[in-house]
Amino acid sequence: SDKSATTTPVASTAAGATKSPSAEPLKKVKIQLKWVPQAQFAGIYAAKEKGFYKDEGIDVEIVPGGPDVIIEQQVINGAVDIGVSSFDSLLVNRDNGLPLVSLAQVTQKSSYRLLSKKSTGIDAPAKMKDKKVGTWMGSQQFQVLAFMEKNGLDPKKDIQLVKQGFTMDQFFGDQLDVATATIYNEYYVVLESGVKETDLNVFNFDDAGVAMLEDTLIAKKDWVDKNHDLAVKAVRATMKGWNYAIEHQDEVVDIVMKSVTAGSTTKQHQTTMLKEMAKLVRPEGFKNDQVGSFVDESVTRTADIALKYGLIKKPADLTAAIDKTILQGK
Amino acid sequence: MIKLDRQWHQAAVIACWIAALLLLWEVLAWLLHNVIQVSQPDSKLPYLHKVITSLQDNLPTLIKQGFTTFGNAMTGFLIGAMFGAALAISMSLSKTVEHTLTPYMVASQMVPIIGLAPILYGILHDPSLSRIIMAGYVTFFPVTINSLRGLRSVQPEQLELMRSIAASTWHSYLKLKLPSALPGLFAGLKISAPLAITASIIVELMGAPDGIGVLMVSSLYYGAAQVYMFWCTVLVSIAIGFTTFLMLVLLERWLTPWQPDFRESRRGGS
Amino acid sequence: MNSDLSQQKVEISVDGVCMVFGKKGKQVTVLQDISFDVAQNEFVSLLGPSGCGKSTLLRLMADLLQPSSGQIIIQKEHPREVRLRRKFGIVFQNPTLFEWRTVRENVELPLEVMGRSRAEYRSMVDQLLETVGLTKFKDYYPWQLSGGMQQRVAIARALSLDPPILFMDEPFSALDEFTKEKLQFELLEIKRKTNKTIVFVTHSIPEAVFLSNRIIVLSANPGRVHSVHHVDLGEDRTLQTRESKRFHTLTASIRNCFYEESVALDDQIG
Amino acid sequence: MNSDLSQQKVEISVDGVCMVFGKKGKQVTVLQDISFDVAQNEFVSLLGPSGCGKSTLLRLMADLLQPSSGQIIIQKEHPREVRLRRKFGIVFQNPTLFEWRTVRENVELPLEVMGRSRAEYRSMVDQLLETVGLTKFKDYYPWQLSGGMQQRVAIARALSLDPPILFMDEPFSALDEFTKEKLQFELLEIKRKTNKTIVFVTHSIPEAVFLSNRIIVLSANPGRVHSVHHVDLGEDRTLQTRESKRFHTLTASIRNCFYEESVALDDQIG
Amino acid sequence: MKEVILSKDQQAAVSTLKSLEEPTRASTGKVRAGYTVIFTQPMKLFPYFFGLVFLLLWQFRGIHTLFSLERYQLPIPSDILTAMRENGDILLIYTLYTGVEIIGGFLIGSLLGWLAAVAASFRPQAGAGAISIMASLNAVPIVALAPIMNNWLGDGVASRMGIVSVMTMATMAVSTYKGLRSIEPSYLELMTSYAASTRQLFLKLRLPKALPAIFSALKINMSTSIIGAIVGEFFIASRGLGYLLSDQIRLANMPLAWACIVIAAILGIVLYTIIQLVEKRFIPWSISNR
Ligand SMILES: Nc1ncnc2c1ncn2[C@@H]1O[C@H](COP(=O)(O)OP(=O)(O)OP(=O)(O)O)[C@@H](O)[C@H]1O
Ligand SMILES: Nc1ncnc2c1ncn2[C@@H]1O[C@H](COP(=O)(O)OP(=O)(O)OP(=O)(O)O)[C@@H](O)[C@H]1O
Ligand SMILES: Cc1ncc(C[n+]2csc(CCO)c2C)c(N)n1
Ligand SMILES: [Mg+2]
Ligand SMILES: [Mg+2]
Repeated sequence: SDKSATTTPVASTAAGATKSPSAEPLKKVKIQLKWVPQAQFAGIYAAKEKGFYKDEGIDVEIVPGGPDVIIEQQVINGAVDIGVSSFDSLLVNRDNGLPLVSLAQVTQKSSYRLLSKKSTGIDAPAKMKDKKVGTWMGSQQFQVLAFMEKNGLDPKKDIQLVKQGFTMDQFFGDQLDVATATIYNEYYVVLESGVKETDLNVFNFDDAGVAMLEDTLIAKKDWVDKNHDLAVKAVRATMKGWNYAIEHQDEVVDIVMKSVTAGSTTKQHQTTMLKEMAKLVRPEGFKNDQVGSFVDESVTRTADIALKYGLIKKPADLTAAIDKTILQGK
Repeated sequence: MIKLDRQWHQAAVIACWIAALLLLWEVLAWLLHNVIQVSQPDSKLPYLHKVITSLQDNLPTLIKQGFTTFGNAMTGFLIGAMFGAALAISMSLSKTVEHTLTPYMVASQMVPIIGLAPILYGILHDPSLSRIIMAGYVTFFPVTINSLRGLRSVQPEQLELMRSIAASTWHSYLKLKLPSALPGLFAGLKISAPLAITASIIVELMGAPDGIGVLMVSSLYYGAAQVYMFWCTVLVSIAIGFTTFLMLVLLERWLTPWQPDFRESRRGGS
Repeated sequence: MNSDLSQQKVEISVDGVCMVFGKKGKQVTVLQDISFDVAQNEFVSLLGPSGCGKSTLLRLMADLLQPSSGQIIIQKEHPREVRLRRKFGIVFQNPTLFEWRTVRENVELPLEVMGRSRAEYRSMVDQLLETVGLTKFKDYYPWQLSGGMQQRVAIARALSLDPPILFMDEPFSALDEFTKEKLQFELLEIKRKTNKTIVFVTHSIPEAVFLSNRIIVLSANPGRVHSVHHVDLGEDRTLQTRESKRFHTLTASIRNCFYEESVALDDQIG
Repeated sequence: MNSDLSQQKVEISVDGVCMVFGKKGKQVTVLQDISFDVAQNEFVSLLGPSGCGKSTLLRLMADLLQPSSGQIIIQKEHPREVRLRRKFGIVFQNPTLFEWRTVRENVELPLEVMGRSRAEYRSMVDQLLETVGLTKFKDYYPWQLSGGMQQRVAIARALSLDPPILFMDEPFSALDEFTKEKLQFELLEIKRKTNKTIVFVTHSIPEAVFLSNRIIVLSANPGRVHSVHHVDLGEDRTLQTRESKRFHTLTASIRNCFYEESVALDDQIG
Repeated sequence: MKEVILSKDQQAAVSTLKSLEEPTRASTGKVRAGYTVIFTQPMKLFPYFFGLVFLLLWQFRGIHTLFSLERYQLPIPSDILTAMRENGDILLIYTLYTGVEIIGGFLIGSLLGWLAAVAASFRPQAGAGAISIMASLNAVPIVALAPIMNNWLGDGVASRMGIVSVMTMATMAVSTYKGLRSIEPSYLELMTSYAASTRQLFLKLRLPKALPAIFSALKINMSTSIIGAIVGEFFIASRGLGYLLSDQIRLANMPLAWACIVIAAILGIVLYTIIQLVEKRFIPWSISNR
């Protein structure tokens, strides 16, 4: 928070004059990231750095995630106010009784790809029969299952699902024939390791029509009820941040680079990540003010897949799962 | 004079060991890269000299993150050690307490942090307090087990002596049981201190802004380009663990000079 | 039991005490039906074959063990009360020193436990160390002392509380004759000055005769009172006492009765 | 040094031995210029005030300590060789029993170490336990024994090897007179039968006189040879020996010289 | 109970009670004496009683009320039991799978640590340094071990055994080394006087003396092994209790996740108790076992 105060004095004083005339103290909001600080969350970092949150009278603390952080638990326990989770994950948590709602949908398209090395000869989904397919398990395995079924494979029998770690070593070490990768990170990790794009077969869930919605902002139901205005402002600022990030990618990568753990990643990597994220958050045909909105078709598809593969046991109550009033801003 | 000599000697021995191990590392790495020619040799065991180069390049970062982790670890360690010792004392007070608490203590160690953390957050609603408690939670067990052994193995005659002078429970702990449990306590602490590094790294994985653990996970996540960084973080965590261990070794020598191993040699001078 | 005790104040009364060791099925009766009284300011020695239960008896009187049956009353109370009021000092058969304390600190232990202030007892402890001849060694640790020196530390420690009752288990057994004699005189002097009641275990018949008002000879397997001997050598014991006819007669008669008993025992075992 | 030794075979020769303890700057000379010889099959007792260095001297002869200067030759060799050939047994001042071994197993320890077969020594150990009167206690653990019983286990353990040389540090000090006397006779008998050379530390002048061929009186601070006394009571010592005139003269004369020395010492310290 | 007191000598009863208050070497002999068992029995039952109360409190949400927790955060025992019953087959298979990792890793790690300590004790001048380096292995977190072991040993059982081995080695090494080294000089002198070989010195003196410390290390290692195997499975395994736990906890299926935790805890207590029993058998002479 001190960072934004020093780096964007103009923006914050201007905001102070117009938006919060009574100079109320900033309201604190904690936002839990799904993973370590990186360009996947560029919108949030941009909103913070450019003073969009402050303009709304909010002081945001960004809480990094990690392999042992379970976003829904963090939100439910009140450790944070808003979390970046996956929409499929939200549905399953709701199905298990956790009173969570989604406030906005950050990514509109699936980032997941299945990768295989050309050398394995797996150049069509049908060739994945009896192969070891890596997935991160949890709720994320279900679009893999849907993908298999769509391609005529029995997801229970015809493939061997293997849990994939957060490194791609299993893929490199041939412990996996097919690996899951996000287009914004693992795919480039593979490329950076020296594998050529031409040596890879890439399968896209979206193209197969089995994509589930990913990054979404969630909060606890009663927190939203009590802090509706705050939620509206936080979401609005975040989406403003995303638009800014998409439009000023070079600048925002620099902002993100200030928050990543020094020495663990390169600017180039984050630049690529933001470039890919931009396509997911504001896909072609999406307007600025649509960023964060829920596309009914994607939402229902996600819920349908979840139900079909037993991720959730009862049909999702989508009107309750999504608090549409937040994006509408009233 | 003699003492100093001995300490220098010890330092030299340790230096030799470290040198030997590093050499072994380089040789193994060479074997992996050139003789056995495994796939992805760098992620199995990279060349040490490359790791060291990376260590030099990233030294400021590593030192900064290392200190963060070290600080958190020490907080957790102190809490864990105190809690562990307190638990050992209460268990030594009565067999009933021991029998009652032992299963819970053992069971508690089976609950992975990932299961415990949400509940802890749910109870405390305070992330920093929760983290400290989690770090302590991972470290207390060895301290309890070893201190309890120490407390329970007081010579019966020494206990009788304390009874004969009607020493209060407080006194018999202060003047007899604690001093004679100190060697055991230190054995436990020496196991726990490096473990506290692990604990604080685990806690960092629960969403900390920085620390060696964050660096470790990130460099794994960002893949082969960061493999040397990953091994640097492993080296740093080992180095911190080693430092805490050595600090305890010195503290033990200073606080319990009567232990047979620390006594002046019985052999006559010159 | 002892007619001539009737006019004196009974300090300790042991009444039908039995002591059984071991678990069910493998029990050993160590003491059987022991009864005797000790008057105030009396010096009573316990004599008996090795393993007959003298140390056990002392522990029973000091409330460090509970009799299997029978009872012990000290100053009209349960030994426990007496112990809690710190009315006795005890010297164990082994020195039982705390290895983390210097000679001086070992002697000060009971005083610390009683909560006395250091200033108060400083000179008194110096005096005691002088008495047992360890002034020069007051900053030594137990493992730097000879066997006899350790035993003297234990004696000084028991005396430091200045208790009205002293239980001493072969306190002089590791001392040379000169030191022993010196300490014997000191002990008698202390007893005279401060009106102490002393129960003393020894294997030396002359020592027992020289020091005691009464000698209780125990027989073994199980330990029983074999005979009680009154030592009518008067209250003042000097170097001459040892040369006196009566001293030798007494010594001889006790030795005789002791031998009888031992031979009987030997036959019984052999 | 001793003219009448010239015709006998010298078994142990102590020559100008000094022993200094402690670190530089804080050194204490415990033994100074000790010289004496022990002939084969001789029984030599060491007498001296508590803390004068008797146990230290025994340790030096047993190659458990190295003299600061001077040398010790046993059977024409360095004590080390003699130790390695297991030519001596030693009884320490403390029983030093292994708490995880029963009485029997403790006695068998040296035999096991020598690699003898159990079948071979089984009956011999039984015999030894019989000798020290512990047959009934052979399956007891050390903490279930009285002080005197523990000491007897240590004696049996030293004898179990049947070594030509025995070093014994106050072995009978915790035994009652009858048991002690019995074991004294046994010891003499064993010595006679197996031609042992014995160096014996004791505080009892009569015991020394009764057992020894020669008595070496040490003075303290630092330990030096004060005087050497030949005990001309013949080789056969019986109950009558103790009653003999010569026995009493010897005892008295040693006591005198001992007192002189001690008084001098006392003046020196006090 | 009152009658028992009155039927005996008052004093004896008092002393019996006293001996209960202050358990010492004294009372062990005493407690056997018939009637005192009545007094000790409730004390012996207390742990079970306490456990029952704890369970009831948990089941009827006393704990939830106390800490204002919801059932979806901490499921109640009956939920967990139901989850266990419904997933009985898979839980059994996974328990066996994880059990193999636990026990294999535990044995290998403890053995390696023990061997290191033994080797170091023979040459303490060089060994002490090696032990301190080994001790710092405890500072390598599972997050780092898991990928390393995966790269070295694959993603099967061996990988977790590797993790567990590394995690248990240091504890055993430090503890055993301490036990082997802290020996009163007079005992060493005794063995020296027998010209005992280094081997004999080790077998007959150092090792028995170190047994209590070794058992302490085994106890600590037992729980380390379980946590190591389970958390090790979080990262890469596709089977085992830890895999199931991490998966279910992400799916917020708390009853099944807690079923895994409960099974791990029971497994831990059982294995720990076995070690305790073996300890009682092996070192009946240790002061705490007398
Ligand atoms: N915990 C125990 N379990 C079984 N027997 C025991 C225990 N403690 C002591 N004994 C037995 O009690 C008997 C008496 O022991 P005690 O120490 O009182 O003898 P003592 O008369 O002091 O002998 P000594 O003169 O040798 O010191 C011994 O035979 C001993 O074996
Ligand atoms: N490690 C040590 N450091 C310093 N002084 C020591 C050490 N060990 C022994 N001494 C000193 O050496 C002296 C002789 O001790 P030793 O045990 O040989 O005496 P001793 O003649 O056997 O006495 P006792 O008859 O009391 O057993 C003592 O004054 C003791 O303080
Ligand atoms: C246990 C585990 N779960 C998920 C991922 C993959 N992952 C890490 S961050 C991230 C971004 C999500 O949009 C994703 C997919 C992993 N590596 N390890
Ligand atoms: Mg005794
Ligand atoms: Mg001595």
